[in-house]
Amino acid sequence: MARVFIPTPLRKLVDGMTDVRVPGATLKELIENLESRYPGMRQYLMEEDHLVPGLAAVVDGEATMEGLRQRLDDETEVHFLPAISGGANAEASPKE
Amino acid sequence: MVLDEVAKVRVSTMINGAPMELLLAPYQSLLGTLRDTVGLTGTKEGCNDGNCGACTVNLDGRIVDSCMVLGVEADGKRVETIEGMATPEGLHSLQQAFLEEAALQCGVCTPGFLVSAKALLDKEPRPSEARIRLWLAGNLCRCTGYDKIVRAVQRASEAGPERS
Amino acid sequence: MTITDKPAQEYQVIGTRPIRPDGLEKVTGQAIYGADVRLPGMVHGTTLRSPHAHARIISIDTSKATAMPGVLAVITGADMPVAENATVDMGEEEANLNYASDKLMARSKVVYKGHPVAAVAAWDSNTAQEAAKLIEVEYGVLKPVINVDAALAPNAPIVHEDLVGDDLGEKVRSTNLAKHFRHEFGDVEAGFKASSIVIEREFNLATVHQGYIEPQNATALWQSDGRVTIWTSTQGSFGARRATAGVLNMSESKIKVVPCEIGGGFGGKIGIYLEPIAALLSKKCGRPVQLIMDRQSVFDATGPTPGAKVRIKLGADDSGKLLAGTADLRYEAGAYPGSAVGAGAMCVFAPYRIENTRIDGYDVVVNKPKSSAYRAPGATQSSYAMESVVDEVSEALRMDPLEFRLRNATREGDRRADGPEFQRIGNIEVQQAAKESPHWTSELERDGPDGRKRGRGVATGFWFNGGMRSSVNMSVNNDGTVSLIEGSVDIGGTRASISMQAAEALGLPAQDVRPTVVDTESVGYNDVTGGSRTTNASGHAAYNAAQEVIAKMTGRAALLWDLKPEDVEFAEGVFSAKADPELKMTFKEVAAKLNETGGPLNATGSIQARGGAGSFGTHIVDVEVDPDTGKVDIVRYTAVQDAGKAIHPAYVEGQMQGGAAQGIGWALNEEYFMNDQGIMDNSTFLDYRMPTSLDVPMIETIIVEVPNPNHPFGVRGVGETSIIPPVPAISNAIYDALGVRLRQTPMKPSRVLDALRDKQDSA
Amino acid sequence: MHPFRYVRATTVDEVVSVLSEYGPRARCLAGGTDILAQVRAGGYELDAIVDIKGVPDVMRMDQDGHGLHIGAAVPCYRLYEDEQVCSDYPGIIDAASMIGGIQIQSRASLGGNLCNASPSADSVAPLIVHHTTAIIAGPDGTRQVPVEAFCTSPGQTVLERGEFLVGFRIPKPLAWFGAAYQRFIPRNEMDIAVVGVGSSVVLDASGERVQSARIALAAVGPTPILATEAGASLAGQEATPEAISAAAKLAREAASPIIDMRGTVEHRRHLVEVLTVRTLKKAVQRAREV
Repeated sequence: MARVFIPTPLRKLVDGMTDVRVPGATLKELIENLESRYPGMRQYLMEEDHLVPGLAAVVDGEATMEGLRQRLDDETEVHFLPAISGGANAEASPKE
Repeated sequence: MVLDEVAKVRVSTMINGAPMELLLAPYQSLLGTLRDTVGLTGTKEGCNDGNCGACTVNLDGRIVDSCMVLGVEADGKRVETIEGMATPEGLHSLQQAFLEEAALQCGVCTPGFLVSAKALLDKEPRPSEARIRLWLAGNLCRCTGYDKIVRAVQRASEAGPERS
Repeated sequence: MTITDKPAQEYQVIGTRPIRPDGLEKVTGQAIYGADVRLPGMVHGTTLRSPHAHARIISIDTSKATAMPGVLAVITGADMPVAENATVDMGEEEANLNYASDKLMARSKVVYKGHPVAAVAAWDSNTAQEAAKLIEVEYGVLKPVINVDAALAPNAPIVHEDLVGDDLGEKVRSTNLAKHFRHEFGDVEAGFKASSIVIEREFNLATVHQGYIEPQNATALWQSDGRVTIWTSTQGSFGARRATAGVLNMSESKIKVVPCEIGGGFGGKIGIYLEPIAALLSKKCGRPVQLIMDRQSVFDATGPTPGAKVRIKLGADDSGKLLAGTADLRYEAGAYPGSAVGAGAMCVFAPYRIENTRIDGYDVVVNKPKSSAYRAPGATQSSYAMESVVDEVSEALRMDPLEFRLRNATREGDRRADGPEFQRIGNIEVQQAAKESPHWTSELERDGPDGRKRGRGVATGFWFNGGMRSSVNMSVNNDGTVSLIEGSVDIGGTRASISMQAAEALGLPAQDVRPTVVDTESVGYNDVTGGSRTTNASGHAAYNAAQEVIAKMTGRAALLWDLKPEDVEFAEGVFSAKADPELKMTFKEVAAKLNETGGPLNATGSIQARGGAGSFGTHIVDVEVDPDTGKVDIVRYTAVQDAGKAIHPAYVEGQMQGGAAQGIGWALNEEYFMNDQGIMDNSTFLDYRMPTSLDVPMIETIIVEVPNPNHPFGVRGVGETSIIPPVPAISNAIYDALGVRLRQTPMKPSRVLDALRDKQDSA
Repeated sequence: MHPFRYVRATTVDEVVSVLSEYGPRARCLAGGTDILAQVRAGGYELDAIVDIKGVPDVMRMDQDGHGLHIGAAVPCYRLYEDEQVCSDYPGIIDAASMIGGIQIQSRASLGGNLCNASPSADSVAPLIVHHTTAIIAGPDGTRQVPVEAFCTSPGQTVLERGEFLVGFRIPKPLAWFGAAYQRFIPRNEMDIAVVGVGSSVVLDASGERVQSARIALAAVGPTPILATEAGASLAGQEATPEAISAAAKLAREAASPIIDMRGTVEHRRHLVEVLTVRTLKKAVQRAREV
């Protein structure tokens, strides 16, 4: 099961834990599983079929370029972090 | 006054050794003249108000910001630009030194620096570091921190024919 | 100086300093930058920009401009297509196209001074500019908000009525707060309680600009079949294509972006400003249209780096161990959401192991130009505060500041305060190298001439190395040279660093690999040149292509010798038969036989690269301060940085020196001097005051090489880290010289004098 | 840029005639370093520009027994490349070699600097302390105005319709004369003075006592300021640090600075005092060297 670090504002949904173990072969499955265990989580992480704007999923230290399709394995560590340059501009490249 | 009412002015000038007859709008800068009328785009525009030196050319033996000179003022004068710096025999020693010292990154300020530095070395073949920095203070570079530019000018000065 | 943590591998090309492939064109004036593009029938455009920072557009009348002789087309916000889909997937993040479009050309409201409201194309640029003056715009002027405090105050004017803010996951309306996020680990209150020293300070930073010498430009040709070609100065041709397509609401495949030589970017040329406007003008007048920004518009209306207010609190015990830290980062996004505060939060504590941390980040909309990336975006702001407080804590503990940093330094396996674990990093190696450097170990003469005082300061910074997507094509010429086709725009020398990696892999001399940067239809997808990723990722793509070339060439050699490919090996540029060492051919010899052994030989390298673990840098600076005038001069400077592996050391040094010089400007003089109407008063190079050659000394460099395990040659990106340490290092040096701490940038002479006066008054 | 006509004048009368015809919509072009930037930035519109560099009088630079004549359009470099001018007029040389960078100094002139009438002009304060007279030509012939009376407010001068500045007359320095100009800028070059101070002294034959002194200030009022009381305070005094310091305090009183992007009121007042001390010391030192 992947180890998921919960963004600080959402920790209230997981009894204040910083991280939880959740199964999921893909990021999408992982978020669905998070939602079923901790209802209310999904809306902060995904919209329709993509991550919410301005959010980056960092998988094993690397911001994923594959979005919700990102494959995960048991050793994977997932973080949800603010995208580097924020989310609402068309220049859109996350890093300088 | 609409544009048509201002008569263009006939200008005879010498650019990089080539005599030219130009018909110029009086308000056109020498920079605009070189880039748009003559087609020599090696001289760059960085600020258009005389504060970056990217448009430096040599006018009758003195370096000037060509954005701060009218094209019509070149009448009867010699203009030398970056395009006139190398000869069929090869690069000027400063050009070679800039390459060898990695004295350029984006390169947009480079023509101005080379034209400025050449005027310095023509006048003072072995300038001190302080003198080089003072002479080049009218040329802004945002990429290099000037270190390698100063070293390149030093290298070219030492490599010059006046060395011995 | 280069310090390697293990014996240098035997490289033939990597680590040497060949002349860059694009150098000749740049020293002779032949290189074609965006503004140098000349097309048959090309006409010239200009934009009309708002004189107000915040106003409703009541009406625009373009009739007089349209009627002016020589005018070919006039457009306003009404001509901008309405985006069908408001957001577009940009890979790692998404873009709000309505904001993106609105930023380029206002429709109903201007939200920053210099906001375009109309554009004109005419036979020549002077006619276009005169025509633009004839456009009549009626504004209903609104009160602007120009800093985070004003923007977050109760009853503040609201920049975007439709903005829905995100305050720790809760939606908020009628706000200028675009986002408030938090990272928290451990128990900071307990950490501070256990600390024997706790210091909390607040810092303010003015907005500053990248200051690239070449203004933005775009030349567009809208053809009758609906295809558009755009020549422009951009850090990412594919990103510019996608953004332009999004704003114009058309398919990307209809747009070709030709990246010209780029006269500096530093992050400021990732976004688009003129491309869609040039395209729409071209569509309207049926000719190629060129737009070139003037310098004032570059300052007023392109993306500077955010002004910010930063609060840091640190606690440490008597042994010098950091126990707790909090950071409150409030960054100005500019006129639309999306500052670099996220990255500021990721970097602020990165050099330090601290068990108990809390970071609050605020992205705040104000009536200034939309901020964009500037070299390690967001990190300089937060690190200025952090590194200054670290200096204070180490002083209070009577510890050498580098010793204190080493005592608390992060290493592989430690977590950043935003969560992810560090891979192999060179933090300790860099700080150790700084500590042992000729500069740090030298004695500082504390008294300068004429009563001037000297001081020494040090600071450390961290920035990421991007991976992301890159593609190259490679073809072998029959003389044994290799053409390398790249899609990564070259700003600071990446044609050199990428082609050298290809040459190393192929066993060829550097000059035998000839790189060319091409347009978006001539090579596979490439992400932006930025994020310190290009030498890493595009270099890795070139390495991969080289492996394919070698495999194919091995097959050709095998064919010539009537052997199986697996019976042929390749080393150092020579193919040889495993069974018969006498049977060998050089790369050149095999290349000469290509057309007899199956024809042309091409390869591609495409990669979604992993990043490096990031690059640490430590800078040491000696300042000399005139206590009578407050003027600070930099008299000695050393930059130490981990490059993983320096491909072309001269250009690695160049990145370190250039970043240091930009940081010196940021520290001492550069600022957006805004009046209370939100107008920048100093929008010229004269009054913006970037460093000249007389304002910086020679900048000593120490390259540390701790290889990046994700890259075949160990490369780490080096482009950005160097701008982070200068601001705090200079602040710390001023303190060392005068005994006053400056907590606001720029640390200009009047502020230095004010601080001295305050110190005297309180004494 | 609003289109303008270009007239290349070769005589004073020609210049006067064009300026009379166009009035404020025509200006003289010397080095162009201010006028072209201002026209381009939309500061004002012109219908004609008169290039005066073909007029021999405005390009002269010659000395006689009475002093130096500098044409209004003589570029800065001609001053600092002339050894005699350098040794006789050090305050003016200080300014000529710090205006802009080398490129600007190839074109910029003292005349242009004065006619631009910016309070921060570097060459005006030293011209004042060198007792310089401006020579003006106009429809009614020529007239002379002391440089300290030339500027009337920012961008405004005593020039009437049809008039232009032909050049300067600078008296030959007396024995034991010394002058200096310094400015404060945040960078080391390519900047506009936050404050500038020019000082000159005439010492008695002992080289110890000040016979007379002049102090002029830049960038601390609507026009360059001749700090009369500050200069007068030194007359008859020995050139001691105390006397210099007292004069500097009076100079500070004479300043009426504003706050803008280049400096604050308090910083500027403070700098007037600092630079007055420094330039007076330098002027005294130079007076003793001659």
